[in-house]
Amino acid sequence: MYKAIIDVTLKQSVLDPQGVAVKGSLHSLGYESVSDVRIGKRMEVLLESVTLAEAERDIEEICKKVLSNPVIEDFSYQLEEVA
Amino acid sequence: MYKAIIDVTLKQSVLDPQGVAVKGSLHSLGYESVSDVRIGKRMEVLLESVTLAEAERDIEEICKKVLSNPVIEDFSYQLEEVA
Amino acid sequence: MVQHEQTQIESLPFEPSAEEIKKQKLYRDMGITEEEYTKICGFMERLPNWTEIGIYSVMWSEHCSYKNSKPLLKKFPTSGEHVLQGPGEGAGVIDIGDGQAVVFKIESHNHPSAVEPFQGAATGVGGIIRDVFSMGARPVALLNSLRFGRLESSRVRYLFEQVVAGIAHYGNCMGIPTVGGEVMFDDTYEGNPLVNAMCVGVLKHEELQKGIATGVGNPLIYVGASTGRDGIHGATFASEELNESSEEKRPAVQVGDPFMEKLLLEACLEMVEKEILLGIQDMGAAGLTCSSAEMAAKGNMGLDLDLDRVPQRETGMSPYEIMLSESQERMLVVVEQGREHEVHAICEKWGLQSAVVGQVTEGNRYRISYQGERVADIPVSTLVDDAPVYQRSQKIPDAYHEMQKFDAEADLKDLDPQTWLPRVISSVNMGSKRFVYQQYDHMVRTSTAVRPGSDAAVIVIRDTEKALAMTTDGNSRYVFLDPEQGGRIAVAESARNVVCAGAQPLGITDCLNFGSPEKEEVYWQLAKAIDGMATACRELETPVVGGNVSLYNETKGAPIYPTPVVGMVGLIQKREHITTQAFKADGDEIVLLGE
Amino acid sequence: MRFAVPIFPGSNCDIDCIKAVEDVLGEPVSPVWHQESDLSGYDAVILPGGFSYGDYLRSGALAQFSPIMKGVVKAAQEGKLVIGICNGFQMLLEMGLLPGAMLQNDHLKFRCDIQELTVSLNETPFTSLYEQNESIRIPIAHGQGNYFCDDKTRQELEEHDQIVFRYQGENPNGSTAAIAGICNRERNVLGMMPHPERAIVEWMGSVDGVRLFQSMLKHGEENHGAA
Ligand SMILES: Nc1ncnc2c1ncn2[C@@H]1O[C@H](COP(=O)(O)OP(=O)(O)O)[C@@H](O)[C@H]1O
Repeated sequence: MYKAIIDVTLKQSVLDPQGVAVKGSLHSLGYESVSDVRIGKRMEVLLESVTLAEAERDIEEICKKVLSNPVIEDFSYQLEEVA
Repeated sequence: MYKAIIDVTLKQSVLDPQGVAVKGSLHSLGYESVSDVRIGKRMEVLLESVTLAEAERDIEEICKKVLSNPVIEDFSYQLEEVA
Repeated sequence: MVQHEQTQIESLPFEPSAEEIKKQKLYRDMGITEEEYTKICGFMERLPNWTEIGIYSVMWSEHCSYKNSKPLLKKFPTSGEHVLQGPGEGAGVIDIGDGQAVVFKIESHNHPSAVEPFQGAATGVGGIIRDVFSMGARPVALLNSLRFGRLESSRVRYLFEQVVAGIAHYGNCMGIPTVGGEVMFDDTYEGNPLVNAMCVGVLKHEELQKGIATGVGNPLIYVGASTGRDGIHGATFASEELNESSEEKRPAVQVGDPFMEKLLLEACLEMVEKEILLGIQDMGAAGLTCSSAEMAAKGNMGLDLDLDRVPQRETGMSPYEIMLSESQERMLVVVEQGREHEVHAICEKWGLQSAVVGQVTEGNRYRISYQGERVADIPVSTLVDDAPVYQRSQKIPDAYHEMQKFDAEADLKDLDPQTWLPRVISSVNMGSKRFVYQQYDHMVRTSTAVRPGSDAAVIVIRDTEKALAMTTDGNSRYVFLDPEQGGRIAVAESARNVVCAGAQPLGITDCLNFGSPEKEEVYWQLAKAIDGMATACRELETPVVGGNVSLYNETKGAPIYPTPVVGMVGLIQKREHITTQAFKADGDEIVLLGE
Repeated sequence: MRFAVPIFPGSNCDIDCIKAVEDVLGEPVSPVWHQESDLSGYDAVILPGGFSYGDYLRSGALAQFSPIMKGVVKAAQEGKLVIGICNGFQMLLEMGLLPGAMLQNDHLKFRCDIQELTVSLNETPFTSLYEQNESIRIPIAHGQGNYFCDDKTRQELEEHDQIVFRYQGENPNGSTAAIAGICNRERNVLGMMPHPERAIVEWMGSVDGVRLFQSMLKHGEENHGAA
């Protein structure tokens, strides 16, 4: 079995309204040192693939086609074998 | 400057309906090998703190008080100095 | 008229030079034709630099200039006894008595929704809401009109679900009830879905605002979200056919922030209430460029813009990028010199940024400075009033003659209603749309007297006995079969819906979703549909007080069915006159009216 | 009885709540900007629905840090009536004035409809004018109304009779034990997802929200002088 940890984040040039709002709240709570907040998604996918290569091919495809929209998001992932 | 990468995930005991839905659609797209999907948040916070210890104290507090809700979520973070 | 020296202003070092733009015909990538380029050089009396040509390209795009549709739109009746504002401002305004007026407009966001359905649809809603509150009105309701391919396709299901979720997200968060609309599925929209959103607002006559820059020396103030690199050339994108590379036109899609817009709405309405504003305009399509140039042109004034003062979200943005960005949730306002602080104070209360970014000047120059340098200097009127207008040629499609021969009576005569009626009723186009409107908060503001699911929705106006009925309608199959007749039917259907709610129709707004106007057959469809709609509007005394044109709705070279969508608003004088669709009681008589 | 309706950036049912108090009770009601922190001049607080701070991060989460929440906590401690409706309920959970947390609806979609509810507790200052176990119809409109708490908390809620409203029929969001509204043990703080302010006139589709406001007034009048 393989476990993929996938990060999907908004592209740098795309506005992150959540991040902006959270940063504002942190400032008003007195955390003045916070200079930027960006909020993305972190997904954990378990795959019962037979080989690492298979798992990798699937995850790459899934990230591109389902878990992110390349128009506004970037993704990256780590894949490892698990018990 | 310090950068914290924070993962906030639903506790294992809490059902993740979004993960369930994504798993379902992956199956219907033919990715039968996917046996579990869980969706959480990944946040990036930049801090202009002077010392690592300061940054760490702030991030720990921020995670507990603001970025996660202990009733349903767990958090973890990594902190590093950046240029 | 102030004398003006035509000295060349060069592009910035990292941009193509004016000479290169000319030699390599770089303007063509921005959608400017040879003739248009020549015309621009004539107006400027020199070669335009990178920023300047970019500004012309968006101002002269179909989306901003209506260059292909203007001659046809003239056929619409636009005035009437109760019309306070016809086409030409953010939205149309019609008097409803007692010093109040209703404001409404429909707009498309088709192409962004095709590549990023959730955000594309959401920002479409955001844009139309700004159009209404920039008139000084409190938005009271939202409607929409959606077209997709058939639900058998997983891509279509994804588009459909995400579009609906995006519309719901923006409207729900703003606290404006989404009370009506329509959804249709047909193969013709497979690659090019249609997302049209309509907003209705209410104001007191004295609160009516205009997008105009007046008074030499008055400041132009930027209010709202900061400017980023998103949506550059969105207006041009909307005026092009969708193709494989559309997905890669990344910056043309923005992420909407309804929370920011809610704050912007409240801040702007507070400025209206405190009578601070001389002019206000939303930065929508073509952003800062279009809003500021139109305000100046309407006021017959010039404008000096200082881009260093524009709030920016990203570093190192060029003048071209700042001018063409379509970042959402931004407004431009003009106030009397000396009242800047009143704007700043209101914005501060609502947690919004505001900055003086320019000044109204005498004459006709649209001048932009950046890092202390002048980077553009254009005669204002040439951006707006002198935009090209095309009389396209028309041709009747061959299929039309074929279809005219069709004899409905003969063809349908032998069909057995027992078998066919259930099939018709069970089609997804006829079926309940509860799945959709359950996702829209249609009761917030506690004024919704007729919820989605009846003919027209009804919103009561607080502190009066009055109510407004509203609907969006259009059946593109009819229009495809016979554009003129189809156009008439669209208006008549919306009028029937409004009347069935107990209202007197007041007027319409329309969104014309068509294929490429450069195709003679498509242009003919557009012309005929407008003829038909205009006839019906005259007959029913429902003037067209605003609308939107969305052309180039094609995929792989095939245009969609011609799809005019009509948004109609009607007035109910007394709440007790509100009627709904449902049967009421056992034993009530059923009467069939009409032919 | 003097009502306060705190307004947060992004609140959008504030006016509806104010109108409801005016129209149903005719009692004085004031909007209070979130930057204020003193609510001592009021007898009851209504935390309105909407999307405070855009509902970013978690619904109701960022509002808990507004200055006005000091006043809300104080009012609750003093035994004044505090009701949180929809986003207001989410805030009460985030602040810990009520136990549990809110998750996304299990079907992942926003849901707006007129919903059948059971009044499972009428011995509260908010529900005294309803019958015990009465069926009522009140609109809902939320994307995150899936109330969650662990088994222990749920048992405690049941033991101490804190579940005030339950959804009838199909659960519209997947909430634990079909919970639509709960109160604290003292019963002066109520959180509910449905919107009583949207059910006060016939043309709204239901008038079942009226008695909630009337119950509050009744409580206020009965306790007047005793305080
Ligand atoms: N199909 C149409 N029917 C009537 N009026 C229209 C139509 N399309 C556009 N208009 C009007 O033409 C004007 C175009 O002005 P513009 O400032 O470009 O508006 P927009 O906000 O759509 O960019 C608007 O007032 C609009 O209402």
